Amino acid sequence: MNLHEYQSKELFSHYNIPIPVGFLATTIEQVKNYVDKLNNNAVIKAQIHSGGRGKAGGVKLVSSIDESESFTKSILGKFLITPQTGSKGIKVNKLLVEEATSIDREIYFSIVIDNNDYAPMIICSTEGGMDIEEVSRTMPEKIIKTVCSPILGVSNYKIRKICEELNIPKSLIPNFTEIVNSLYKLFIEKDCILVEINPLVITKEQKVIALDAKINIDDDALFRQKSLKDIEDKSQLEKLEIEANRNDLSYVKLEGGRVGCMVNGAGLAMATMDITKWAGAQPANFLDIGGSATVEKIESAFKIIVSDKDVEVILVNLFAGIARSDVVANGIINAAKETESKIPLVISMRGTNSEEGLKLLNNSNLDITTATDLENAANILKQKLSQGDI
Amino acid sequence: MNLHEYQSKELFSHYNIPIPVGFLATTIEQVKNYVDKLNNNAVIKAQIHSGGRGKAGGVKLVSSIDESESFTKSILGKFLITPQTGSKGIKVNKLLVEEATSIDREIYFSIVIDNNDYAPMIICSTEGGMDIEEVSRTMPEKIIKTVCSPILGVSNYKIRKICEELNIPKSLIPNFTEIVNSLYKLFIEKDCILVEINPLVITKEQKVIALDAKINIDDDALFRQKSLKDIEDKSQLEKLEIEANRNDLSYVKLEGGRVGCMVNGAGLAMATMDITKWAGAQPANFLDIGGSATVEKIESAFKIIVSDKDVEVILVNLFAGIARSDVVANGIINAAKETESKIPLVISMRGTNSEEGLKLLNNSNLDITTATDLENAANILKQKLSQGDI
Amino acid sequence: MSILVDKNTKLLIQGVGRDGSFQALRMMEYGTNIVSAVHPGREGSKFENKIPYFSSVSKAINETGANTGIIFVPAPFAKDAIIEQIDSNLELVVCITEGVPIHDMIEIKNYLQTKTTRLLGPNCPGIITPKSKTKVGIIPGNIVSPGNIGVVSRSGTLTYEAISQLAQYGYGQSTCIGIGGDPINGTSFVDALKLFQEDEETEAVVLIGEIGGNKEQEAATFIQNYMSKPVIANIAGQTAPEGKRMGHAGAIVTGESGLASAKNISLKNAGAHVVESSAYIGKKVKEVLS
Amino acid sequence: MSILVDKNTKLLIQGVGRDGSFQALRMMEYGTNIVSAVHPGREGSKFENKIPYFSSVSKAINETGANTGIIFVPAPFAKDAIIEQIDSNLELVVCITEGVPIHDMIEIKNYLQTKTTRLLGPNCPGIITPKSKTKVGIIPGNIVSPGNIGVVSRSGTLTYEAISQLAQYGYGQSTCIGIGGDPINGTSFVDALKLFQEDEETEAVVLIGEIGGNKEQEAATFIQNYMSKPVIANIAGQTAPEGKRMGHAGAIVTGESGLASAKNISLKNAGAHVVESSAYIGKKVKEVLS
Repeated sequence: MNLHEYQSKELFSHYNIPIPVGFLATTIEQVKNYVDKLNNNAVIKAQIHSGGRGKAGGVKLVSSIDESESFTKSILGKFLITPQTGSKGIKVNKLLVEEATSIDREIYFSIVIDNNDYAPMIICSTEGGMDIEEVSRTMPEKIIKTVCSPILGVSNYKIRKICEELNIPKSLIPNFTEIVNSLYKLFIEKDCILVEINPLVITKEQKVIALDAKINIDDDALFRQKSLKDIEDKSQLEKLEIEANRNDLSYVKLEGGRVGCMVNGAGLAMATMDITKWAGAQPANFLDIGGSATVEKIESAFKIIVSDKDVEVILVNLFAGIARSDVVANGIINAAKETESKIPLVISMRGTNSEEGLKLLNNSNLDITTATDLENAANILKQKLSQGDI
Repeated sequence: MNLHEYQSKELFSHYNIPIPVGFLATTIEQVKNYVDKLNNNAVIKAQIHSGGRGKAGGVKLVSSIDESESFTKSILGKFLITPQTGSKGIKVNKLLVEEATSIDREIYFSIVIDNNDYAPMIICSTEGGMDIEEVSRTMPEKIIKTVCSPILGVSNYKIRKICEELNIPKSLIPNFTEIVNSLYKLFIEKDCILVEINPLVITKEQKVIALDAKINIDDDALFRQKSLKDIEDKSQLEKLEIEANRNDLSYVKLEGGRVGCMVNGAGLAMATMDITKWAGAQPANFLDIGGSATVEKIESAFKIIVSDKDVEVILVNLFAGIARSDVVANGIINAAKETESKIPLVISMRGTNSEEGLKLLNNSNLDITTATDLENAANILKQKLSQGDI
Repeated sequence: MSILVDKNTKLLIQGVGRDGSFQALRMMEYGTNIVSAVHPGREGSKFENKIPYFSSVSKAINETGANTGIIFVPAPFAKDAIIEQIDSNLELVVCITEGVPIHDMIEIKNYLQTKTTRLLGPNCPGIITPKSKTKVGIIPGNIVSPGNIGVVSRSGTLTYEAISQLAQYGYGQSTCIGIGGDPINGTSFVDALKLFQEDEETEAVVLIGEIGGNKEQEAATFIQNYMSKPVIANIAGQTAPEGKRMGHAGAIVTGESGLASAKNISLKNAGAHVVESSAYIGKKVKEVLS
Repeated sequence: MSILVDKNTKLLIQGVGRDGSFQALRMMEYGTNIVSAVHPGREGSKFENKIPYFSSVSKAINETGANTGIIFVPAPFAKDAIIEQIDSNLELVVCITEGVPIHDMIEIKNYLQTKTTRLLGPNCPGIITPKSKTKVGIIPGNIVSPGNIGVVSRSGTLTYEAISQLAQYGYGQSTCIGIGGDPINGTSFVDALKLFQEDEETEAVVLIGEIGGNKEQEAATFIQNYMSKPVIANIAGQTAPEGKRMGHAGAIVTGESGLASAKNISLKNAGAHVVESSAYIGKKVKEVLS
């Protein structure tokens, strides 16, 4: 789950990590009011779940009320398109109005999870304020990676080394050390998979301030991060994604496809995508029903797929382990009848209780072609495509 | 460092561990006022650094203002002698006045450090409110030991097992679990070497409450537990102990002895005690100057020893490693001159810079007999004793 | 022989809710020797009038001599169950539960380093040895058959796919092991390959990877240095758009290694037989072994 | 041969304040090969115009090939220095510092279980091997001499006492090792006995224990099961009044095992030669070896 910049900064504040003075605005009047408060020297930042906002025109330094008004008019309530949003863009509902900062140096700082060492890893660089992937490609020697210890946290000697490599002025080392420790604490306590500050700046007044903030929480841990779960901004998700999340399904919309795919398991989903593409078709979406599944869950999954207007054929690829084929079959049949869907189905159903499941499907009077396996399913799809059935 | 019961309970309160309503009193008027507030149904408890207060008459259940007044008069400002205090007892300066609790069951609960597993260990028993060492001797099967993990803390399954063994009513398990987790957190965060609740009670109203509280903090960690260091009750220590603590010396007063002992290292201290006793003498005290030592520290050590009126001869047993014999010699000479002490010295001085040290001592005109080693020192002592020199 | 589970396996099952009890029955039907069950509040009674319930793992082991554990408890309680089983020194612990928080897995992995138990999973289909009719997990028993192919996979359902393709070409399996799809888990490809290399009954290994991480590259290094048996490898997600989960900083950690193309190259260079389409795994095995 | 340190020891010293620099000079005088020093803010300069300073342990190792570390930094910073040295994979880390918080040692011990470094101390006098003139610690060099007695002790100053008594009776030492007096430390009696048992130059071992804990009992078990060489043992604190530090609950953990009498009995039963008075350690060695 992604947090907005303003939400991340609120968390920073709780952990005593310095941030610029700022206010959240949802109307032009508020923006103007805050810019006035900040002596007409402010930065206005669109709050959407995407990087690359700056280049896309989502961040603006303003030095007058008029300027703030015209910028706000141009962006608030509009869809902002960045390299990460897709062609539709994401709607800007909130703006963060912050005091402008006089920057001396920009540092990149983040904490991620290092799967190889089973530990949090600090990544930092003297090249802050830039696209860090770009830095990693062109100046790999400028990327400093520090593996932490889940037993010990961030040892002080590691922070000393980071300070040395980032060339932090001696007078700021205690301050910087505190920020690193606080960020680490936040990372652990809030079940983060990413905490990123780009840039972390040293101001001309020699203060260390988190100018940006990006936090990503482990979805699997939201059960114990209720306060964060509650602030999730659902307006940033597609309607169908929200519906899927609510039913504990994993839904991914893909652009330009015609095949709606219902599968169980991420690996099989990917294999299904590979096969579909090689058959000459494009998936319109992916709905992974996961392991354990109830009839209700399958019904909801089916309804989500048929709500996608791009879907012309539905490919169900089920290999049941913990899931039960009969349950899945019942869910599909119920939902197809309820929605009166006429979309043809290609279904491969194997594994636990698959005989019962196939029997149910074959007796259902729905437009179903059953496939024996992955290869067969691909061939049926290919055939339907070439026959112009879909 | 020991905390008083009322201080321990204050800490408990910060960690949301339930304690009885109570007030700290230092005057009779306060006690009467609080007993009135508590509807004449209160327990008054002497706040001294010692166990066994109950049996020694330091705890009293009162049901009227008069009763509280007469008990307070009998104890406040007086010395309370318990099996743990020595014959002088400890002065009672503070009384804790608490609401009386209707007890259904008494449980013993503590966390200590298990040196073998390098981990905190929870010790508990259904036999609360009793001397736990007695329980351990007579009913060892009633002692439940649970080793925690420094990596994981107290795993929930361990708490479930404890609840089962203590037969905690099902409705109280969530409550009890929270208390265990809070106590563990306190134990870790406050650098405790002991947290003990005896008894932890289940009241007739089915609440879990810490009726008593004992906390012992690692002296070596006080540098980072400043708030606790600040509340240390120095009135509970001997004057000379305070002086020693202030100079980072380890001082132990022993009753009935005549030999003041200055040594470096706990092992050598114990060996010196063994030798002294076997020579027929009794140590009056022990002053371990530890590893690194400055002239000032040695001066202060010497002054502490000669302030002890029981001391008739001083035995210095130094085997210098990180300490330097010349530094120790200079400290002794300076302090002896300054205090004009006439107490004879038996000095064994070996190790780092011992030649320089012995030279300084021999040129000092003090009443010094130098010994070549431990055995020799013991023989000199024996000789002096038999000659009636001391 | 086989790896990790066989006729000596005495299984303890923890978490006997809807999925756990359903799968316990499937395991028993298949032939697995389930000796005890751990589920809160059921001590004294028996699962299916046969398998005694206990309130704790240690009690269950003391009473029934279980040497292997399987976990079906919900994700919020999975860490505690895993730790309880590890602390009880079971030889093998299989965690089927999906959705275990990654910070929990960090703690578990670090804790495991001080212990002797092997953990398989979480978020995995478990393990099955057809010859001894032992299944610890949820791999459907009717799709496997005794034979000499070892199967190891990050993906549950793709494992079944691979097994069913092997059947089409007449190949049975020595042991099939699903290591689970989470970024941090108990048993790695390398661990499984090591066991298969040492296992007399395994003639060749099918390895099914996925995009993301660099565990397939680690497997490649092991194959190159230590495997004498043929390895047929398939990476799912050849056509997948780049994942977003870890964001940009995450991509720096693994760099390009997460791409299917990078994994294919590593595996090819290590001497593995790479099959690009998941539909032709069985066919490729036939080709390699003929 | 000797144990842990010898002529191949290349020492890094961390914390070169008043005590550290004084002891560094003593070590150099004795013959120890100190190759680098780590002290904040001194990088670029040299200790005694000879030994280069570095800002971090890893740099010091990279530049000078140190394989052993010694720590003199003040107690509040000792944990960090120990971890830094462990993380740099030094073979042996000796921590002289006293007063390290016990909770720090808990973390360090658990961390060590996942690492290969051996820690000696904290609160210990270190180690000295007279034959190769190598001293890593603060044991006075002028009291030891080459020979065949191994010395291991919990107490710093009592170690010196024992060595000096050995000298009186004409015995030199293979290696003397002070494991430190703290309840939780890096190297135990058992670890040291194991090394002495395997060391060709060690003929007999002097073990000096103290009241408290049960490490001497663990040593006794090891002596009984694995030691063929004679062990002469002395426990300090025979006449000490019972300690109070851990209070009552603490006493339950160790029970009676902390008493000198209990330790003496265990050691005697294990076949060790127990000498009750610390003044007669040398005499006892003579008696045993004659």
